[in-house]
Amino acid sequence: MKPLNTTYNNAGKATGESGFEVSGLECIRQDIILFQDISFKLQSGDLLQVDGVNGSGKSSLIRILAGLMQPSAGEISWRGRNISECRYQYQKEMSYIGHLNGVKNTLTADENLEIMKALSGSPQSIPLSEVLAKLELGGMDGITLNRLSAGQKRRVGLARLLVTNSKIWLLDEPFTSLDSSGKSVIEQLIVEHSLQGGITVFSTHQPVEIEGCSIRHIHLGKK
Amino acid sequence: MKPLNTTYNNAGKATGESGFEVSGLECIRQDIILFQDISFKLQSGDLLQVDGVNGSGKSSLIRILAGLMQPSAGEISWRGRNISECRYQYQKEMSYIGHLNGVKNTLTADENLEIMKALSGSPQSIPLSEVLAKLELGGMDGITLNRLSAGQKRRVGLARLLVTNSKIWLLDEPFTSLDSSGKSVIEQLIVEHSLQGGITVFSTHQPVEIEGCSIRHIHLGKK
Amino acid sequence: MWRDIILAFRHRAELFNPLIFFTMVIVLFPFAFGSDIGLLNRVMPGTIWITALLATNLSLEGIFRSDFDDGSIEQIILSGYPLTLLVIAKITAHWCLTGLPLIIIAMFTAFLLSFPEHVLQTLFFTLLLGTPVLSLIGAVAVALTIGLRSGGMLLSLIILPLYMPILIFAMLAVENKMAGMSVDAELYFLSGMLVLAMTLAPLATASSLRIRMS
Amino acid sequence: MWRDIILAFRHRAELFNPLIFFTMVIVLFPFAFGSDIGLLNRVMPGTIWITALLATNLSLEGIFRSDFDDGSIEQIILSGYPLTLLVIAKITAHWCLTGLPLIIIAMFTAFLLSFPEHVLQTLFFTLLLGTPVLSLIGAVAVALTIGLRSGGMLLSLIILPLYMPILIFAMLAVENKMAGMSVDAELYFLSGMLVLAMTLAPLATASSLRIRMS
Amino acid sequence: MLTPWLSWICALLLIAGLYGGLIYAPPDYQQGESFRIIYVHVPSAWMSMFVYVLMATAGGVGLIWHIKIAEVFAKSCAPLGASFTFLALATGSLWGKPMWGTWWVWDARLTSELILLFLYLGYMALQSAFDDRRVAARASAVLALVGLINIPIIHYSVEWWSTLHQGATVTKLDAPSIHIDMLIPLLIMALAFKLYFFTIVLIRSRTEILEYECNSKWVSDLLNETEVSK
Amino acid sequence: MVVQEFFHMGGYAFYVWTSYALTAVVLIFNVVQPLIRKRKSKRDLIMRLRRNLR
Ligand code: HEM
Ligand SMILES: Nc1ncnc2c1ncn2[C@@H]1O[C@H](COP(=O)(O)OP(=O)(O)OP(=O)(O)O)[C@@H](O)[C@H]1O
Ligand SMILES: Nc1ncnc2c1ncn2[C@@H]1O[C@H](COP(=O)(O)OP(=O)(O)OP(=O)(O)O)[C@@H](O)[C@H]1O
Ligand SMILES: [Mg+2]
Ligand SMILES: [Mg+2]
Repeated sequence: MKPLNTTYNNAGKATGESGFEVSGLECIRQDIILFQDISFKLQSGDLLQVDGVNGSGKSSLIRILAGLMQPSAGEISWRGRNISECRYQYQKEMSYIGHLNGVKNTLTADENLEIMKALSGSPQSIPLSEVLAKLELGGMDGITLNRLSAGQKRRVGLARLLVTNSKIWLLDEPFTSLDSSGKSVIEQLIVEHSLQGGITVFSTHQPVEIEGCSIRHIHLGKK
Repeated sequence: MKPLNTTYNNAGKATGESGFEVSGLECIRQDIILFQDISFKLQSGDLLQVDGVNGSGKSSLIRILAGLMQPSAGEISWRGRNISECRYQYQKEMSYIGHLNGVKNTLTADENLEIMKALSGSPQSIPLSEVLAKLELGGMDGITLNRLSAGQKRRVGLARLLVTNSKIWLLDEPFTSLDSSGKSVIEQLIVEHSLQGGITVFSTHQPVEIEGCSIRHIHLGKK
Repeated sequence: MWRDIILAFRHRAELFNPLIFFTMVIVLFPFAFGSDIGLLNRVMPGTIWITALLATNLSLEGIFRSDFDDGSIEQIILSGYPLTLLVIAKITAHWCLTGLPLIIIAMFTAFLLSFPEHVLQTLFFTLLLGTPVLSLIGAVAVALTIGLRSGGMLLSLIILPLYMPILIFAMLAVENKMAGMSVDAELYFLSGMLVLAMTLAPLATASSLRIRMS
Repeated sequence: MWRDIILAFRHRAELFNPLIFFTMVIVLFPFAFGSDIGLLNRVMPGTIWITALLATNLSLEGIFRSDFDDGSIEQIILSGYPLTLLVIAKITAHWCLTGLPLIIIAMFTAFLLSFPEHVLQTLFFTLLLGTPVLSLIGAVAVALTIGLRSGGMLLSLIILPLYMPILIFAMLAVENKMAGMSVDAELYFLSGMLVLAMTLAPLATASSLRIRMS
Repeated sequence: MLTPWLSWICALLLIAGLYGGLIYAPPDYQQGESFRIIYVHVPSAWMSMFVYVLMATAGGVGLIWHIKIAEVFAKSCAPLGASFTFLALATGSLWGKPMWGTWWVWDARLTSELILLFLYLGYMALQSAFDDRRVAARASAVLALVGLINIPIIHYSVEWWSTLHQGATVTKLDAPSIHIDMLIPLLIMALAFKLYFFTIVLIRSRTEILEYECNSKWVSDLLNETEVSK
Repeated sequence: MVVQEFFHMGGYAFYVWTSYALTAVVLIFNVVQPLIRKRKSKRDLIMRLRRNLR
């Protein structure tokens, strides 16, 4: 498999400035403190897995990192600036994939990818058919998503990573409904991404088999 | 953990008659033959896992077994009668849980369970709080589901198994979004169900750890 | 058990939503047509009926779509009760939440506008007979088209011809009454439609839902 | 890029849906009000405006709800373009698919009914100025209430008072024109509302969406 | 096998009907020559209803007994029925202009015929909205059956309401209030339309079956014999 | 003369002949369209078979 994404937007700026930095993060939901005092630093090539039981706040953390939610306390900075200050620049370099696929069931895989591309505004154009082939969806381009299986839909959702070509990946349980070959495709994508200097934060309840780079872990909730 | 479901509706009839029998099943979708000539027999206590890659037709098979879809060819019989002949009786003894949870996001866990109960028409009433506790959802009863995490929602969906108390369980990837403890709760439920003479057909892409009863496998799609 | 089921379905719908919707239309009404009571009286039945058509159509679609999206519909089909019964329960619940409040608010408005009383009675009967038919027919059409790619368009295309006779007869009845003629024929027709719809529409809805699932 | 985005949003909506919807209302129109041309002419502006209110309101809710349910809204927020711009694009696309066809069909119907020409012009201008305001205000209200337990009710409650001034001024303009009076004041007011809504509503929608996400 | 025969008979009847209608029949004492539209209007109008009933029945049969042939037949009926309905509306309209002085009024028969056209269009749209042919057939059969209610409304509309449209002139059982010289060509034309319909519907159904059975052995055998080897 | 009268249709020529022409067009279209479709679908099926044979 050839790596598709070899350059990043704004990749030049990365040198010299610090990468992704989180300090003193706290999240309170329904008056319950989900987590407190979370701090970490991610540099180019880092891989962070968020662990925790159901309801421990993994998704909340990832959404906060994406800038979808505001933390009750704490700061997140990217290249030395708070992400709420340089929101759009940060978002251009970040892809978030949550529990929901963020795709339209009544559109075809093609059309969905085109929307992703239009919204990401990423200039270089990887042929969509290549993206689909890479995710083992070859020949599925003309079919509306409500006629695809759960795993195939998830793959279309994950295609966002290949289409948008961003530096930070925030993946909330990416392996949901994927079969073992789909899972290893994504695992390999993550490894490649990491080797090319990308940053990935992901959560999963499944055992991960990633070789070639080391995974850091963060554990939420009571031990 | 005490077993909650010790008797089944119509359990008396089971003796003497054959259980669940499938012969010559075929499924065609979008002019593509997904599977052909599938035949198997399930007796009390049997456990069948459906394997196959994404899009191989696992969900389609389970939906056909549930009576939601018509097969292109073949027959499914329960207690010696075709399931489309004794549809309602079959449905009363069967629970299906698909990719979708079949719960209302704008209602609370409690209200959702009450709807399940009303629809199943099951007479004996296990206290709902006990059901929730068993699924590690204690204290979540008054919260609407759109404020629960993905795994917690899935648990509410799976609570259907405990509320409806039926003999045949058809579970399409039940472990999606569950953490390891949630997964083992469900695995244990399945074992208990099997030991009490229930029949379970399930699909999953995750490694299953079930002890105490043997799993049969059926593989869909090209090898 | 019957009560349980109806309750279960009622739970999900919004009790106040259609009420407010109709109030909104009624409040807008004098603004839209000026304050000439004679004119208001003439256009009131038509407006109420058009509102009823739109509201029924759109709220039914909302209910079924959410059931379809979250998988509830599968569970309803597999519940072990005859699907036709459940569909009847669902439609009944829906009518109680749209048709009924519409009628009440219509009567109230008519009262405020001092709408001629003998015509009011006719309007009341047409609404009482007609709105359930709208819910019943609407359920079939929605069940047929929900979740399809061009669902919305199809729904309008399918529902338009089916709603038209109801509207025509209801308006005929009101007009004939205004002209002092007998309205028995129209009311009989509407009753006939209601009976027909009550027996056939739940069956048709149930079988469309089954078909749509596969 | 701008074109891309608008196209992306248009893609999702149904092009024919609102067209057929309005055609349906227009076809029903003579049934509901009889075939007296004079009466039809008097009630046409009001009916068109009420239809516009309902259609805008309900279709906006549909669009946002589906974006909310399938996670598209998260991706839109995170797209890296200013959310306000995207909201403007979305509202523009929505108006092109509801407001615009409504105006076209309204003009066509008016032509068929030989509606007095000088009033037609006024009706046209009120629609042209008013329907975008409906879309803009509607978007704010929908963004605030989407996905809430009692969302539907809240939506109507919030939207009703906001829509009322538009409707009142539009109807005033048409009536004044019919009475041969000047309609400048009303049109100025509507233009003012439009400018105000265009500047404020996208901001408000964007920030409500952000708030609703967390 | 049947189609060539059917089409020849149909062509003959059409010619006979046209001759009878355009030349043989005397002009109407009230409507003059314009009444000759009757020979296309009335057969189309009858066919529009007849085809609908046939379509709904076939659909119903397919729905209940899962008979493929019935599903195929119903699907093939729809475009033809829609054409006939369109013709009835268009020719009626062309007749209405000189007779009633207007192209269109919202009267019961005209409206219900228009509804019939919408029903056909809705049926066809629904058919094409599904990709699975069997699901499509069954879903649209439900619609066809529901729409069946419209047929009696069309037919009896002239009795139930006072309308502009002609009352029953031909279909009165005891004594048709129409001159026999006018009637015979009309009946011939009606028969010709019917045969025309069956011819076309057979052609359509065959194509449809071929597509339906694209996975089955006999289709591949059939095509193998004829063309694949070439 | 007779022919002319025939085409004149007692002043209703436009209406009568338009109806007949319309009818002819629609009927012919309904003959041609299924024949074209039959050819096309046969060709598609053959392509499909050839693809499967390979
Ligand atoms: C757009 C306008 C029209 C439409 C949609 C229309 C429709 C129909 C329909 C559906 C029928 C069949 C009714 C049945 O068999 O139950 C019919 C029959 C007939 N129409 Fe029309 N029609 C139109 C205009 C006219 C006009 C203008 C005339 C003549 C002045 C006319 C004369 C007839 C006659 C004589 C019959 C045969 C009645 C019988 O014996 O059943 N129609 N038309
Ligand atoms: N939209 C919401 N509003 C309010 N509270 C919420 C919301 N979503 C989640 N919560 C609460 O926050 C807590 C953490 O939820 P979160 O989704 O972050 O968990 P998670 O670790 O991702 O769990 P899972 O493994 O099930 O996905 C849960 O206890 C839940 O009750
Ligand atoms: N609603 C549908 N209409 C038409 N075709 C469908 C539909 N759902 C699925 N399919 C097709 O049927 C095939 C099997 O789908 P199915 O959902 O059964 O797969 P699956 O084995 O459950 O896959 P997964 O592991 O991703 O859940 C897929 O190739 C898909 O394209
Ligand atoms: Mg989560
Ligand atoms: Mg599946």
